[in-house]
Amino acid sequence: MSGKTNTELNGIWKMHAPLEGEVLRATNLNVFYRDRAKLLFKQNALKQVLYDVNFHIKEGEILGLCGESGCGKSTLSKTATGIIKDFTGELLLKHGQPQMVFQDPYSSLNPSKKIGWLLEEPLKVDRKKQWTGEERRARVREIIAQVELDEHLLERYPDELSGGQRQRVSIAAAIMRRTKLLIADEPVSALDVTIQAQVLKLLDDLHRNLGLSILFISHDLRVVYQICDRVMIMQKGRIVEQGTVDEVYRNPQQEYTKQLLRAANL
Amino acid sequence: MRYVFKKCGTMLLTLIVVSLCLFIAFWLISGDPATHILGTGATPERLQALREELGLNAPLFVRYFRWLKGFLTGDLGTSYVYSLPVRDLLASKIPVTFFLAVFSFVLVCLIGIPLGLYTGRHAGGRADKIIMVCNQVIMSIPPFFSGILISWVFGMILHLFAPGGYVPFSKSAPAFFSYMIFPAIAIALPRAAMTAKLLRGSILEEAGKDYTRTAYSRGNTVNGVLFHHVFKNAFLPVLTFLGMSLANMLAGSLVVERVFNIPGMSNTLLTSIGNRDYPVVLAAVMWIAFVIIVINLAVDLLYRVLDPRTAQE
Amino acid sequence: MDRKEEVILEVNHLTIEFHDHDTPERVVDDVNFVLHKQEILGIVGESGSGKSMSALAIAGLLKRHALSLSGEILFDGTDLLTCDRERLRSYQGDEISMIFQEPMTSLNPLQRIGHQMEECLRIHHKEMTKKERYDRAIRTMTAVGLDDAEKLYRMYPHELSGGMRQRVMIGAATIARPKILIADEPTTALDVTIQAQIIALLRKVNVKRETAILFISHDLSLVRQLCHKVIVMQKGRIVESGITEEVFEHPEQPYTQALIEAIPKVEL
Amino acid sequence: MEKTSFRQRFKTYVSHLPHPGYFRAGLVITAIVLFVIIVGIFYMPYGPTELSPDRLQDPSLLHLMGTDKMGRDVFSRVMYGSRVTLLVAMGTMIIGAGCGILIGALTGFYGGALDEVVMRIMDALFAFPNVLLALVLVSLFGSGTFRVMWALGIAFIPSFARVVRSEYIRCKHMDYVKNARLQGVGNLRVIFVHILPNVKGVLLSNLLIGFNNAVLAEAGLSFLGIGSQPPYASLGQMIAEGQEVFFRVPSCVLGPGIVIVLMVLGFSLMGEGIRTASGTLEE
Repeated sequence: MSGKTNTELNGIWKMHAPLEGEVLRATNLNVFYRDRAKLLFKQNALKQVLYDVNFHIKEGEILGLCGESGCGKSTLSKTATGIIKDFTGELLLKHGQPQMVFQDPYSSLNPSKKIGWLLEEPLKVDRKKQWTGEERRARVREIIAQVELDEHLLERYPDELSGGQRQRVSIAAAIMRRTKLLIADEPVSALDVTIQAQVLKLLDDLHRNLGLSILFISHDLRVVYQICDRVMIMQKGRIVEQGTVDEVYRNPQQEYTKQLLRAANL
Repeated sequence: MRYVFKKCGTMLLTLIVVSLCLFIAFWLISGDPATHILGTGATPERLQALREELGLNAPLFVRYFRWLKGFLTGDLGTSYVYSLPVRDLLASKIPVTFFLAVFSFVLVCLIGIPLGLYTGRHAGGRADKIIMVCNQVIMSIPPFFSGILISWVFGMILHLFAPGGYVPFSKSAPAFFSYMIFPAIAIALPRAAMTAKLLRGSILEEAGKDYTRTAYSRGNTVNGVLFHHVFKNAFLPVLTFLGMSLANMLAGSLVVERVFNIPGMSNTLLTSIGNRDYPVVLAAVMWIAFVIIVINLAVDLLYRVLDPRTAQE
Repeated sequence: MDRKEEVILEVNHLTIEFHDHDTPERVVDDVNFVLHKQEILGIVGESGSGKSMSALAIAGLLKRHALSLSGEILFDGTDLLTCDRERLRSYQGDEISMIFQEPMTSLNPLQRIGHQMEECLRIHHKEMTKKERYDRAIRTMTAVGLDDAEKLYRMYPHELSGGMRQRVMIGAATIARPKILIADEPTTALDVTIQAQIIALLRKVNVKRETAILFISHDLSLVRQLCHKVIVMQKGRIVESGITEEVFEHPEQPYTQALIEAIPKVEL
Repeated sequence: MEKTSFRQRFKTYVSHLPHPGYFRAGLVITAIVLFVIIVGIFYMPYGPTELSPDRLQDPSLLHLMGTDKMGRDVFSRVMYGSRVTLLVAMGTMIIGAGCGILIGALTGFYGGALDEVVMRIMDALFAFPNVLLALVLVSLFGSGTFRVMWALGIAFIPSFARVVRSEYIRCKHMDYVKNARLQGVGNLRVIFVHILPNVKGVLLSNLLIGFNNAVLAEAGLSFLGIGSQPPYASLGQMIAEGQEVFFRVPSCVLGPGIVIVLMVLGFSLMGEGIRTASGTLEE
């Protein structure tokens, strides 16, 4: 996947790019949704979902991305990870493939595999290093301790775990190969408040201890305030406002941001 | 409306593709028709002459279009065995099969839907359990076996009809009916059981959905929920099955026609396969394909009328 | 609160047990509370706290044969748990209505909006003519903030947005002017701005129609915005209850404190 | 965890099924049929083609299901014939499910133009009745037990391809598949290691239904005189031969007929037992 360019739309998605102090830089991203034509001969219809998106993530920072459903938050995350290839503009990543944590802990773990298998899988398919079985298991034990899970869970299937535990497993799988950039798409929205607080604390710890940079996507402005350094507000495919959390929350410039803050009773 | 046109277009396209496939397949397996007609002992000169006469020396595509043109104008070719036009051979058979299929279909609906409604409404009850076990047994009986049993019970014991006999509609309508009802039952029973089971399962699935709870929260009775809310939703998957059943039955029930000795399409098809009478087989299979595709189209359109969600692209 | 403290719903020792496993599982344990006329009562708790179960029990939507229910739910002098089906049905939709979390799936996909709006009237007010029902439906739809009601009347649920569907649900639930509206997480599936609109609508229904609302939610800040009184539930039991502001300002129980503590703090 | 015997685990497995009663009944019926078939491999009272002067006998201790019009022992022929039917049905399932999974998995996962074309063909084939399709194929291949198995196998491909495809379409949009791809798992590994195990539930119930349909189709074909050729026995063909003497010696037809019914019923009851229980409509 590395350095692959899309010939049709000329979007550049590049890993291991020479960036200074940033782990991701997106310039003039215009992202399209390809409406697959049913008939063979028809041209696929393109629908634009993101307009002129510019942003960057600094090394070791948590960047929040806020907006309502359908505003293009998830599209942006998929573009950043290289899943969506229909775009123009440039997306540079300093390190390797970013990993993701998804909202629904029920569908983000393969239900027919044990937790141990799921955690070993990223190591099995690692192209940079051939891991032996013993090394893999050692690494799994190390990570499982890092996300504060019990080792006996490795023998369980995902549906035997609680939502919070699953989300910890997802995070563990994501950092298995020491990724530097984590994209968390509404990681705590499906959890109870007390569990939510624990998972947020875990993310914050990992961020501090591993120097992890996180793109934190959420519709919940309170959560974003708590965990993020900077925040972007998105509306209908455009970033309408960005800045440090304090700036944006204290002194919102855009009407839409004010509306969101009001709705959240802030 | 545009949707209807589009669907019809797709249907025509499918028909052409299917006919081309069938034509090529039969061309591959049937070998040389001239040899079929004249037998293996014929002299090369005579064979060559006959090939010329039948137009077999033309390229495959030309022959396909010639055949297709004939097909569309009602000229289905000539039977090798009977030396009769295929159209005449099939013309008297298709109505019999058609009638048998429609009759069976009516029985399927009349038995299957009420049973499905009843077992779905009273799921878990004693009657439901008994009916469901009977359903399983009925679905396990091959139609030729049930056909023989029906002949035995109604023919030999109750003397309601003479097994193996048949009276054409033109001769006596009541007699024709009395000879059709038992094969129709043999065809309909397993499908009616399947319909009941499907409808029951579908009703119970819908019963677990949120809108059913909403319906109860408004003070509906169980019957109110069943008939005003659940039934239409639950019927949609059953509709697909019924459509497929009708298509299958119109294609002809091979074994039942054989058991009851009914001079329908399937019997002709079987005999022709046995005789390697390929023009007849080709025409019959083509007809079946046509029926299936038309029924599928009808089901699609009906589905669209019943479910407003499908109307939205 | 200075309005007349008339009790319209009284829940005494409500206990619900599941029996599908070897050991009975108690999901609601000895729950007691009263709902006053025109009051908004919030029930908060995390998943598995039994809040939704209690709500469904009051709405008469639990399958009586599948689980064991004990205690009493008194409405209008009748115990909803033991009264006959006919009696219970006469209240459902007419006096006690309910709306649910998922407006997407809670509406019948094959029926027109108008038809579903009118259902409570068709069931409980057979004396009304078709025209009267139609007029009432249009008026109710306008009242719950659905513009262009005549057009919406002929539409199907899938053609509406989530917020509009929830408005339809609220409209259909209140068309017969019930005394109690039970709202089970009605805004959880919606965006924040839509959420705020729905909360405002519920408040309007409460004030204008004098409908008491039982508001079930996991979202403490929403409950704080909307409810007059609040009940905190944990593992099937009520751990704390009282006037909303008092509970939030001075939570007495450790669990309540933990819950409030878990809300991300925003100090601006 | 404590080691428990297979028997014990199986018992708890069955008692936790949605409908343990159905499953047990099906298991017993299937066991009986299998027992008869397995015994038949090692011992048959008479040879399946062995003629005897005692023609058209009613059931007796010598001939459990009587004899047919040529004096052959019906019970021995049923033992032999049901073995053939079972093997053909199993072969059909292996061919149909194997090819169906492959086609369904690849078209469902990759999608695109190839998927459209292949699935159009599958749809058209699916609409044809199984027996008819197999019949046409038999007229292509020629008859004989093995060819019938291939014909039936091909006739069953569409039903598997369609379900597997729709499962793959559902699964490929799941977050765990996205996750696997982000981790750098190759497409083939995603298809066969990650997604395939999640299809097994649907596949199992389809295999049970398919097996039954295969038994019925094989019996239907041999009833029509296609399949294993006389003098070798097959159940459908025995019924066809017995039809003319049915009114004198019913056991000629009832014997093989009931074995077919039991074979199908056993599997369908087991399938019914595994199916997830649904609720009731009652309040």
